[in-house]
Amino acid sequence: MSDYAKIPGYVSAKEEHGETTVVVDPAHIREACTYARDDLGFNMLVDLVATDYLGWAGKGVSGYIGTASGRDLNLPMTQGLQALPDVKPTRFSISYHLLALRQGAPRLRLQCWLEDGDSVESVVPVWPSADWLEREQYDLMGIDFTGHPNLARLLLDDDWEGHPLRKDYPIGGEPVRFSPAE
Amino acid sequence: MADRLRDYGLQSERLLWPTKGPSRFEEELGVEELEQALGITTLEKAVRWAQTKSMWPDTFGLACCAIEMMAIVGSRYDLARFGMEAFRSSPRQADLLIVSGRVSHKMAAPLRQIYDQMLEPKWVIAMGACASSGGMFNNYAVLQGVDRIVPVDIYVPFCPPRPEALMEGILRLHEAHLAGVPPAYERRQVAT
Amino acid sequence: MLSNWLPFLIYGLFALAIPASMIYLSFAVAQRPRARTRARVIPFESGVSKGQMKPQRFTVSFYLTAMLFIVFDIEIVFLYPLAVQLHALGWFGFVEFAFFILILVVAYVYIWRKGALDW
Amino acid sequence: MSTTLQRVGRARRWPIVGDPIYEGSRIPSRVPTVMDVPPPLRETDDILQVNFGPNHPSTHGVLRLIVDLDGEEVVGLSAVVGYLHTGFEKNMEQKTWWKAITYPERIDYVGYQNNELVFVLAIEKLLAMEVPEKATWMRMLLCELNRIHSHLVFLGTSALELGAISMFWYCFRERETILDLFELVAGQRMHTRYFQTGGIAEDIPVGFFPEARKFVETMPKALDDYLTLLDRNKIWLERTQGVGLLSADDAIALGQSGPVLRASGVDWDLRRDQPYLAYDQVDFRVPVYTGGDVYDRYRVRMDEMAQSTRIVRQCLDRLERMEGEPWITDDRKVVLPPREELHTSMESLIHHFKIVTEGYRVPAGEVYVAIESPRGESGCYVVSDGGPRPWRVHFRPPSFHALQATATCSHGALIADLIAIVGSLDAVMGDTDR
Repeated sequence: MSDYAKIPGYVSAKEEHGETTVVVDPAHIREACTYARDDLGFNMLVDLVATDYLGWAGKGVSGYIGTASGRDLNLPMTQGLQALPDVKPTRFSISYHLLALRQGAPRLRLQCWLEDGDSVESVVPVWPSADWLEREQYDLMGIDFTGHPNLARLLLDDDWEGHPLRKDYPIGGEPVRFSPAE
Repeated sequence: MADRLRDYGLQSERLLWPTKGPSRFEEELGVEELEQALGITTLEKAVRWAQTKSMWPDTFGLACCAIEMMAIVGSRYDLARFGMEAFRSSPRQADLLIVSGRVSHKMAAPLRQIYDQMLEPKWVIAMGACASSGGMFNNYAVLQGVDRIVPVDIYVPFCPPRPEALMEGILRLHEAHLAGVPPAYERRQVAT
Repeated sequence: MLSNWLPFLIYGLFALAIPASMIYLSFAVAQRPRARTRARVIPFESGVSKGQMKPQRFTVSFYLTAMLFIVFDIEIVFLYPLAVQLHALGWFGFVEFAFFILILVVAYVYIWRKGALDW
Repeated sequence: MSTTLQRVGRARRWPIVGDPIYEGSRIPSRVPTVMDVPPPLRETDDILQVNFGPNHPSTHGVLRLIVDLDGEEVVGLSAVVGYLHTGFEKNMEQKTWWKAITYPERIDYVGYQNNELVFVLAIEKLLAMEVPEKATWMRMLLCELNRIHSHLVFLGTSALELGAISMFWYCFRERETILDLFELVAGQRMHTRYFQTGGIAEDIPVGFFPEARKFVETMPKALDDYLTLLDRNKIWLERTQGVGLLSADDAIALGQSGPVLRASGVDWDLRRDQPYLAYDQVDFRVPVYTGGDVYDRYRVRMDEMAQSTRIVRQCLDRLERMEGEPWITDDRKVVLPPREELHTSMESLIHHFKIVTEGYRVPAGEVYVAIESPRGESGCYVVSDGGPRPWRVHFRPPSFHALQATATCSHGALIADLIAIVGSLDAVMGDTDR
């Protein structure tokens, strides 16, 4: 835990379920990743995930939000939560899961928090495996990665508008008969 | 004209059932014993017989159903017994398009193009719940059922269908074609 | 004299009749598509073909490989008449042909060292 | 023709083309997953662009490769994916935890037990729940059977594409026996949905152990059949050795894992280096080869099949001694109470009602769990807000990263080698497109 404090752009760190999460300032993400790769020895970027926290534990209700003929914001999907989860600083979080290929398989999660419309530096020069990962998060979540060699839609059609994995994007598909969503 | 197979007098007889007597549609369509005794038949019936005996499927494997579709070519559920073991990869040489798996919107256009490039008479089997109705993926990415873009002859349920289920679907198709039921693009005017 | 050619004539007629009937049947029994025939014209490119492929030059190596095949295939074709008459020709035929094969082996080694065989 | 004349036979050296752009790796092109046509060739118009498209017999599903050919040689390549994007993660956010367990199997539909396991392990990690030993060993047994099943499908199809057609029928004969075991245990051949949060759904059926013993006896003999068929087959060796070279640091830089990584000489296997379930109490060998070509990936998977059979045998020995032990935890908040208990106790009726209607609740938090699936490290990142529905689920698919290496692997490959390379990467498109 101690040497994680020397990561450039270090904000805070937490240890939960046996995993260390280091929150990093989005502006210094590339230096942090280069530091993690060269000095801390995390030579493989295993996964890169963006999460949308819109309506997180709002009104003590859990679960999926969605509007535009999708789920209704005010219709609680479940009963109230026993314990309100901690409030998230901003709407989006990007988690970089790193793995060091050495004894004990140490893993680290670098997390940076963004508002909608913010952009973050691409880490493709640090780990080439980030190429498709970032394209997928741009495609499904709408996070802009500056400096990415060719940031384009990966999984969806090129003429698809909107980013489906956002919480305010309706689930789509067709209303099922005899269900409240009809 | 949303006519149903029943209007063609096709009862759901099972061909796989060996002890079954002559199936209902042969009696209903009035096949005289003389014709059967002498083995004379109309040219159209002979052509239909030839078409069902070597209906070549197109390898259109999409998702999990494709793995089960591969299994019916294996030695246990051998499809060669029905003259269908040659899985053609180009639509020009294929008669039967087995849509095995979930069709995403990005794959819809290639699917439609391959269907158009197949030569008549052609049939479509929607294999599995995802191809028949979008299955458990009622969301933005999956086409809710292949019959929105391609006229489908046979829907095979389950997820994924057992090889026996797919073979029964194929045999029903043979049975229907032998009985004179025209392929789907003639019965249903869905974007022939 | 003509009579002993009759079997060949019948054989030729059969050889002609079978493909002709197949071609005729494929037109007689075929079902014409009524609509959406544009897809029939464009080439099959795994489902994503945009239209006619623009004509393109092929590299010379295809041509080279074809030529090499012809050279060595004809060499084998010449072996057949030799094999049939080998007993009659005896040693003369064998030496004659060995010389023929030798020339082609020299050509083969040259091509092989020049690297024209691997792509 | 002139450019290819001085090539040194089949065994080519590592694809070091120009100065490596990414330090420590030899990935030459600016965009790691794209091989762009070298400038001198670009102007000449004898570059033929071919669509190795979504409906192609040898792309193992709906992968599309846009290939630029100079004659037979591949000079440019870029993979297009997304033709099987099914929106799993959006759907799972809608379902309760119980229902969401059915989805992961359809993601990697060839190694489906492992995918289901990774999601169930993530939920259990969030719940900090103890799983009975019998369930742990049974999960391990089924996952190893699934690994053999997945490698058999790989071997059958990729040998079929390289012309060894009879391999397909041999491999699918063994695959049928494995599917019989799955059917005996869970009632369904594929997508068995046999793992439950807290253990396994049902107890192990009576006839399972003798059947599994029979399989464990026949599998080594079957493996010898495959080896005699393929290993000294000149055509197979000629088409796989020295083809699709991937160096160790390229594999790490591109995030490879599993057989592709181990074939490039990196000795890394999550079952041994980060043991989950009961892999630390089972002894098996991790095959590592340093060739980094298609042939070594094939040999890694063949050895893994043999090792998995050894693990299955050890699991069977252990499980047969665990007769009558509980196969699921009795934490009533998460696991349905047994049927007869509902008639007597009021609490289990309330628990049953709560679990069935709203679903059990998973405490808030985020967790990332990774296991060794047949294709490599398959991970699952789950975020829960304390409610009965997952807030965010993301799967780390090994095939997604395997396809990123197609461009680097097919340097100087011929069009026929491309089929061998794509086959050896063993990418499942459902896994890639999610």
